[in-house]
Amino acid sequence: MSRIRPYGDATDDGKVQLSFTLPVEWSEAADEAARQLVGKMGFTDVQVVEGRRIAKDFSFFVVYASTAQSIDFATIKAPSAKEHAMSMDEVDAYVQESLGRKIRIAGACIGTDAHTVGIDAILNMKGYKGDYGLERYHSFETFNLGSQIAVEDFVKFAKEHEVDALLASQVVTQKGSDVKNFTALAELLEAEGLRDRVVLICGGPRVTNLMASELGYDAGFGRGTLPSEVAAFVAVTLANRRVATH
Amino acid sequence: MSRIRPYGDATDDGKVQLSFTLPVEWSEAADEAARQLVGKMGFTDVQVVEGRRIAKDFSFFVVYASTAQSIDFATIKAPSAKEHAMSMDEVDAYVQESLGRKIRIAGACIGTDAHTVGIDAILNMKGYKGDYGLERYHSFETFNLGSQIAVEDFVKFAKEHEVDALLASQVVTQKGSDVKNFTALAELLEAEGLRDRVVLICGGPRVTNLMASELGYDAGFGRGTLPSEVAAFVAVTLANRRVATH
Amino acid sequence: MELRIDPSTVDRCRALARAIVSPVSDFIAAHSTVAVERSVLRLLGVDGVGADEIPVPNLILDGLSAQDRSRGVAVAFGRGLAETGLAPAALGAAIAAGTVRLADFADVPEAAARGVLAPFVAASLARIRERRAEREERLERLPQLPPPLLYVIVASGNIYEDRTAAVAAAEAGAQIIAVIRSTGQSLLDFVPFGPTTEGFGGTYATQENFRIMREALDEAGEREGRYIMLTNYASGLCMPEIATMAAIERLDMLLNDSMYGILFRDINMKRTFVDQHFSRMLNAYSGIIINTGEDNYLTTADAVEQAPAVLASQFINEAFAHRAGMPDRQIGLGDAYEISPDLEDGFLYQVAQAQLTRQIFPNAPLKYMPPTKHMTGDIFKGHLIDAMFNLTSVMTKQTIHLCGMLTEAIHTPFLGDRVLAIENAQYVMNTARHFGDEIQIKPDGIIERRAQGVLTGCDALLERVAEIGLMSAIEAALFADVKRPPDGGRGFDGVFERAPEYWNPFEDALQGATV
Amino acid sequence: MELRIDPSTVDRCRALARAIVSPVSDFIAAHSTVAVERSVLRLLGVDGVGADEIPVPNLILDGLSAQDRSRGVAVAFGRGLAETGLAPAALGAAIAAGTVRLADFADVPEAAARGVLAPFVAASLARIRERRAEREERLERLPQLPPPLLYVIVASGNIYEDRTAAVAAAEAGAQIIAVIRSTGQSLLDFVPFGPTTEGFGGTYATQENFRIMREALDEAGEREGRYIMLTNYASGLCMPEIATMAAIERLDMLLNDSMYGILFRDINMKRTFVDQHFSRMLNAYSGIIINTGEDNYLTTADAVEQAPAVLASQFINEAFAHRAGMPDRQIGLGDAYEISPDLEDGFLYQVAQAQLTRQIFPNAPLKYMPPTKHMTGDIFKGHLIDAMFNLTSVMTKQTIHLCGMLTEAIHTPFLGDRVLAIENAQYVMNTARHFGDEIQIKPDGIIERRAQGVLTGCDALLERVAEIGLMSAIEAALFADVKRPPDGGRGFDGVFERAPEYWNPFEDALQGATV
Ligand code: B12
Ligand code: B12
Ligand SMILES: Cc1ncc(COP(=O)(O)O)c(C=O)c1O
Ligand SMILES: Cc1ncc(COP(=O)(O)O)c(C=O)c1O
Repeated sequence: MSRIRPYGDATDDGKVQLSFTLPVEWSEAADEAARQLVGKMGFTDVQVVEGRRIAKDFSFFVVYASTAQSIDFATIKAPSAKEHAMSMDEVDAYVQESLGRKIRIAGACIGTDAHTVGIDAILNMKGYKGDYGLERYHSFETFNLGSQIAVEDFVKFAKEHEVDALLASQVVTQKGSDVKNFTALAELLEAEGLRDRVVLICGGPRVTNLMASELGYDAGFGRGTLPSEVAAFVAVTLANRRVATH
Repeated sequence: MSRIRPYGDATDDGKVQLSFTLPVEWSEAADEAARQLVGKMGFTDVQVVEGRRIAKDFSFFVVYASTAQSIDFATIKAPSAKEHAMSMDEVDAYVQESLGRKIRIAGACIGTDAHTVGIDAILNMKGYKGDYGLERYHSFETFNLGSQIAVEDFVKFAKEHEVDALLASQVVTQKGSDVKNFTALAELLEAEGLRDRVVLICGGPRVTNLMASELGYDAGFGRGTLPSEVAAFVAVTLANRRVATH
Repeated sequence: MELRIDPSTVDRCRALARAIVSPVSDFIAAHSTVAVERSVLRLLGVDGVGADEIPVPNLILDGLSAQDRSRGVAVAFGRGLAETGLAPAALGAAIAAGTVRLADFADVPEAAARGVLAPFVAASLARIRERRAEREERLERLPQLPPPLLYVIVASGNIYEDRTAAVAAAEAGAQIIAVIRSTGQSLLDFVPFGPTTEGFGGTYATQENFRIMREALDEAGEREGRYIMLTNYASGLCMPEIATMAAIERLDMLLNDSMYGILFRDINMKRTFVDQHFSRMLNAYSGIIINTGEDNYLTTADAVEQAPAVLASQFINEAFAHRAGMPDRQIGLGDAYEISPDLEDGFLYQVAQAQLTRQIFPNAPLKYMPPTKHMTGDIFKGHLIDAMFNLTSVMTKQTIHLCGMLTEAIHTPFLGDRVLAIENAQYVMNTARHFGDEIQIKPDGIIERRAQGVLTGCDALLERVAEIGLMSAIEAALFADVKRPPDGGRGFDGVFERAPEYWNPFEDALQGATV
Repeated sequence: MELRIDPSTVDRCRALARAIVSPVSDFIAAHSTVAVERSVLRLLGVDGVGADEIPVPNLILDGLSAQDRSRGVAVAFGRGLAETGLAPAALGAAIAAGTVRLADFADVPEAAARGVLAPFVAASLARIRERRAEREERLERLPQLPPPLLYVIVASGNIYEDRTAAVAAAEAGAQIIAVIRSTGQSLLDFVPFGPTTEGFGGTYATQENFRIMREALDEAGEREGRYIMLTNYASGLCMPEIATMAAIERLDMLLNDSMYGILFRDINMKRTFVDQHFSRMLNAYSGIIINTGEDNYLTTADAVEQAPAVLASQFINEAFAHRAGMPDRQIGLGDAYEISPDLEDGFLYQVAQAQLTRQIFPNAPLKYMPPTKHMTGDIFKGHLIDAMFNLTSVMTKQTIHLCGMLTEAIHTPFLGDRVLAIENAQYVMNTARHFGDEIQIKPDGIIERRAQGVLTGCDALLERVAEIGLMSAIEAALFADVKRPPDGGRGFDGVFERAPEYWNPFEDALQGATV
């Protein structure tokens, strides 16, 4: 049985916790409004366990309720970009064997995003959580462009330095700026005829591999990514493409 | 405009926080399942901000999403049982004036419920949060039957002691036991022909006045109730009924 | 971290508690109860249910004459064994089926009865020792993490869902699992039988439920490389029977308070005193750690005011436990974090109380209970109150740490709630691991003066109790503001005086037994 | 609670910082920047935007010849005033509209220029003093709650939603409201104009936004009976201009760090040094408390390792601030709770650092920043980390307390998040109000040794910096592992040497001014 539903304290009870603010002064009617609202969302057994005034014309609610919705887990497609698990040494050996040259890789925080800690964690020598960064690999030549890199500059750099793989990072997601920037990058690479010549990867705390593929990327890496996971993906993808050395 | 929708950081953004457990081993597919599930609940802009293994075959999720649902606040009917605000002295004076005798009131935790702290807070001399309990009122003669009182015994007591008002408490709500017990009490009073002769009140942390009226009670009191609120309601209701002294 | 408290006051309190317990012990020695006798039967191997789901031990006791009962069920039952040649389980079944009546064997000589019982008694005790050795072996092989030992409850009402929840909790880091009983089981004068799939607010304590859970936790323990302890509730009308079942199914702890049933469940005091004693003798022998219920004083009344009563109760529980032969390491005295979160410096009072208990009972595996009364539907705030509780626990080196649930005011815990609660404790206890060792309490400051005040108050209370005697003190509502008459309350009809020839083979064996 | 630290090491650090800052001050005295000059114009009353939304002060500066610029904009602008007879605002507008060119007035005698400016300068300073007096009057009448002062951010990108959020937060207990700037405003070499309804990750710092928010908070303050402080960000390419606007609109605090822009925004170091100085002179005069940005060292690198750098930066910020005439009570030195929640005893290290800062800067209104880096989507855990931060703050008597948001890793705060954050701080700080006073730190224990180690490390770092000079030290990546060349980075083209006849009427007036 692959249909699943939230589990509170019994199989299929569908229990979900919600919290939200409503722009009304608190009263018993506000509690009731919260209850009806959650009912309209399709939940049953709605319990407004907390409802209180938090400011003039604002009330806060905590609600527990049951959902009748379920998901057939067997139908979920979310291919992982992290399946090619290899250690640094293994990646180095693999690249030596399969490509016989260094992979040129460039990373940047694109658009106006200045959150470099994430992409640095992947690229810098030091790495992340004890997993060394790509700079430490013998098999990579890395270029870390840093923060707030315009998509145009990133593509220009890729062209000039004949990079094999592009790593674009987006941490700020407000108003969909991440999707906008990622899309712009993919489209510009396409327009420049470069798209098929590079491995195109995006990353950031809200990125998923699925979202990446929907945006036309080869892979996407989310929260908690380790450098070696990225290294392995790039190496395997390039080897599979058996791209001739430029 | 009385249509309201959850408020995150902008009017009508509809932002809601959810959390739940799914009975699957964590994987990127589990995150995706959570995302799709919340989508099926009718939310948009679904962000699975946390998804992780919490045990074998169980994953926990925190999600933020937007709901398109709204509520017309003007249509919400939730009459309060707490509107007759009076102090203890005012109640005593009011009862003296309007009824000219003591009101006989009996309270109990009905069914198997043993949570007496709530009903004690209403009845005991000491009261709750600095508001004296009904035992301290000159205008009430109170009987606190205590815990785990069978509905039959409660009704029998009411009959024998000719009480004017019954206060039933339910704190345990699992498997709807509160609704079951409240209903049983109301029905038995009806069957015994007593229903119209008493003020029938229920209370407990999950009780609302609306729910009480749906169950055929005169009023329901929820979390944070003060004794004086109950006293005022009973006094005013009895006065309005102008019930002749038995 | 150390409070300066007056050791002579502590000594005096301990002596007063001994003096308080002493006359009650004389009473205990002269009485037995139906529950004690039923547990003798269970120890012998009698189990199962008869018509109307009535447990066989109850059917047998109900069938005894008052006179037979006053001599202890062992002799009457032994006569039946001797006469029928059946094993205890089979004899029990036969009695339940109505095919055999113990009254028919009145003529069998007592010596024969005693003789036939001896090997069953020995085997029963050997079995308990075996379970105990098994625990010790496992603990050796699968050591627990250092205390505070994280303790969580499961309470779905369905033992199979409870099992799922328990195994998940163990994996998340729980070291002790408690299966909460179904509402009001303590008031049942029998122990339900078989696996439970529909309880209210909990799952019945039955031997089968114990077994199912023990098995699951043993497996989980092997997987995690840590022994996972299992606990349940004894206090109530069936204390000795549950102690028996727990010994047999290798539970590791039991809620067992010498006065909980009296004060909080209106169980007759004589019944409780007799029952708690025999149940604790069994607990002592089976290596089970008891958990006392001082938290109840705090949930039903003001926590700041009740502090001296909590300490007094701890002294009394300790004295009763010592009387039953329990070593300090098995006496899990209770306390709870129940001071209002709105009180300025409430945290300081909590630290004072927790540290005071720690210093007064240095060898007891203290059981620290989480905030419950002041928890509300605001799960976010609740999670924080739990965090301050967790901090207090690690600072004051509590032993058994019941993890507070952010949903305490809402429902019995969801699987996810339990994990969040465990993670709360793990985070706080790790980030502040040695904080308690790295600070000193200001002499004569708020914390120290509070602790001293509680001790003084306890001393005064115990003195009054000693003066008028424990039973009268309870009658005078000196504990928890609750008034209980000596012959009132539930289960009084199950208490009886021992005849001069009264015999309880297990009591004899356990008396003075050292393991 | 008191750490034993070596006072002579503290003294040496302070002396080293003074020595480090001294040559930089000489550099500052010999230079000005476009931002300083633009703020002179703003102080005179020039405001508004011209074509392409370019602010009038920028248009004027852009129109100056290099020579005119090197003499300070005041003279050229004064000439225009003298010649046209217009008020500064009108002259600015005319220049923006292209109807007047300052270059045309080169012949007006300098004395005339100076003369015509004098009353405007006096009026401008009087206005600032007025706003300052107004603040003092209000604070007197509407006293704040005692510290830690709860500080929350609003950052919706829409000043009107921000206003709603700020008023709600004030009612919930916030004492200070910060309006976070739109992404990367620090890199803009101009200050945007007018109310913002669409920012990214924040709302532009504009004078109109300041005004809207000040008005709303004044109203809220009257309602609550507590003055509500308003703060924004100065550091960046427009430090002095924002300091000007803040003075005029009666902001109460400003983020103003002497090195933040250099290290964390790649702003040219010379630009930053000059800008921070003039901006701080203005801050000093307007009674604005500055908040320094040491938290940034901790979010971008390992917090345990960076501790000495944080302390060193605090000493340097203090020395620069003193140079600008700031009294200690206006120097809100920064620190943050950024040690990994997974580190055993991490809480002890945090307490050590916070208490160390408190003791070394006893009169500074310390600004304590919440955990951000280790916050994740697990809002439940995040809320707990914030609680431990809140506890540390109240224990070590921090002054300005930025409330951590449980949704830190997710979005700029929702209205409800902010209330939960405030309630977290209120609960923890109340329940543990006097805990810090009631404990002592174990001599030579983990906490004390950590604090001593940080101080020693800081001493060593400052010594190296003093040796090679601050600019070379930054070039050598001694701070935050970030390497910045003296002539690199943004805004370098806006730095220029002062001509011998350079004149800044406000600088002259502020120098040595005491309020
Ligand atoms: C540190 C920090 C900063 C620092 C950044 C310093 C720096 N040099 O990076 C400073 C203080 C400068 C800063 C500024 C701002 N910040 Co900021 N910041 C953070 C913070 C606290 C931590 C981010 C971080 O370093 N995480 C640690 C790293 C290791 O994790 P990570 O980025 O997820 O990276 C991992 C993976 O995602 C992945 N990954 C990431 N990128 C890539 C790329 C590739 C190709 C691959 C393969 C993998 C990969 O691998 C990494 C390792 O596993 C977050 C809150 C939080 N706790 O997340 C807010 C946060 C990200 N910031 C935020 C905001 C709004 C801002 C500002 C806009 C505020 C303002 N108005 O000034 C500015 C804008 C700066 C800008 N122009 O972008 C918001 C974003 C809201 C949103 N969802 O849109 C957050 C969430 C805080 C909040 N709640 O408001 N910030
Ligand atoms: C204290 C307590 C106990 C004490 C009760 C002592 C006593 N003498 O009352 C003890 C330890 C005995 C206990 C036992 C159990 N408890 Co209990 N207990 C609580 C606890 C911690 C506090 C309840 C309380 O006293 N609140 C304070 C009072 C003042 O608030 P109140 O009841 O809401 O009353 C106010 C209003 O609601 C109103 N009101 C209440 N009644 C009435 C009636 C009228 C007429 C009116 C007008 C107003 C009114 O006025 C009061 C003042 O404002 C709650 C958790 C929590 N924090 O809420 C769990 C809780 C209620 N218990 C629970 C459970 C499951 C049990 C047990 C079943 C556990 C078990 N398996 O053994 C047993 C069952 C006992 C039984 N047979 O009912 C669950 C209930 C789950 C559910 N929603 O169904 C809770 C929520 C804990 C949990 N998360 O699991 N419990
Ligand atoms: C010591 C003790 N025993 C038993 C129980 C529970 O038993 P019951 O709820 O079945 O009375 C408690 C509950 O708090 C307790 O503290
Ligand atoms: C001292 C200081 N100034 C300014 C800022 C923010 O300015 P911006 O994000 O616009 O660079 C920060 C942010 O952390 C800071 O610490």
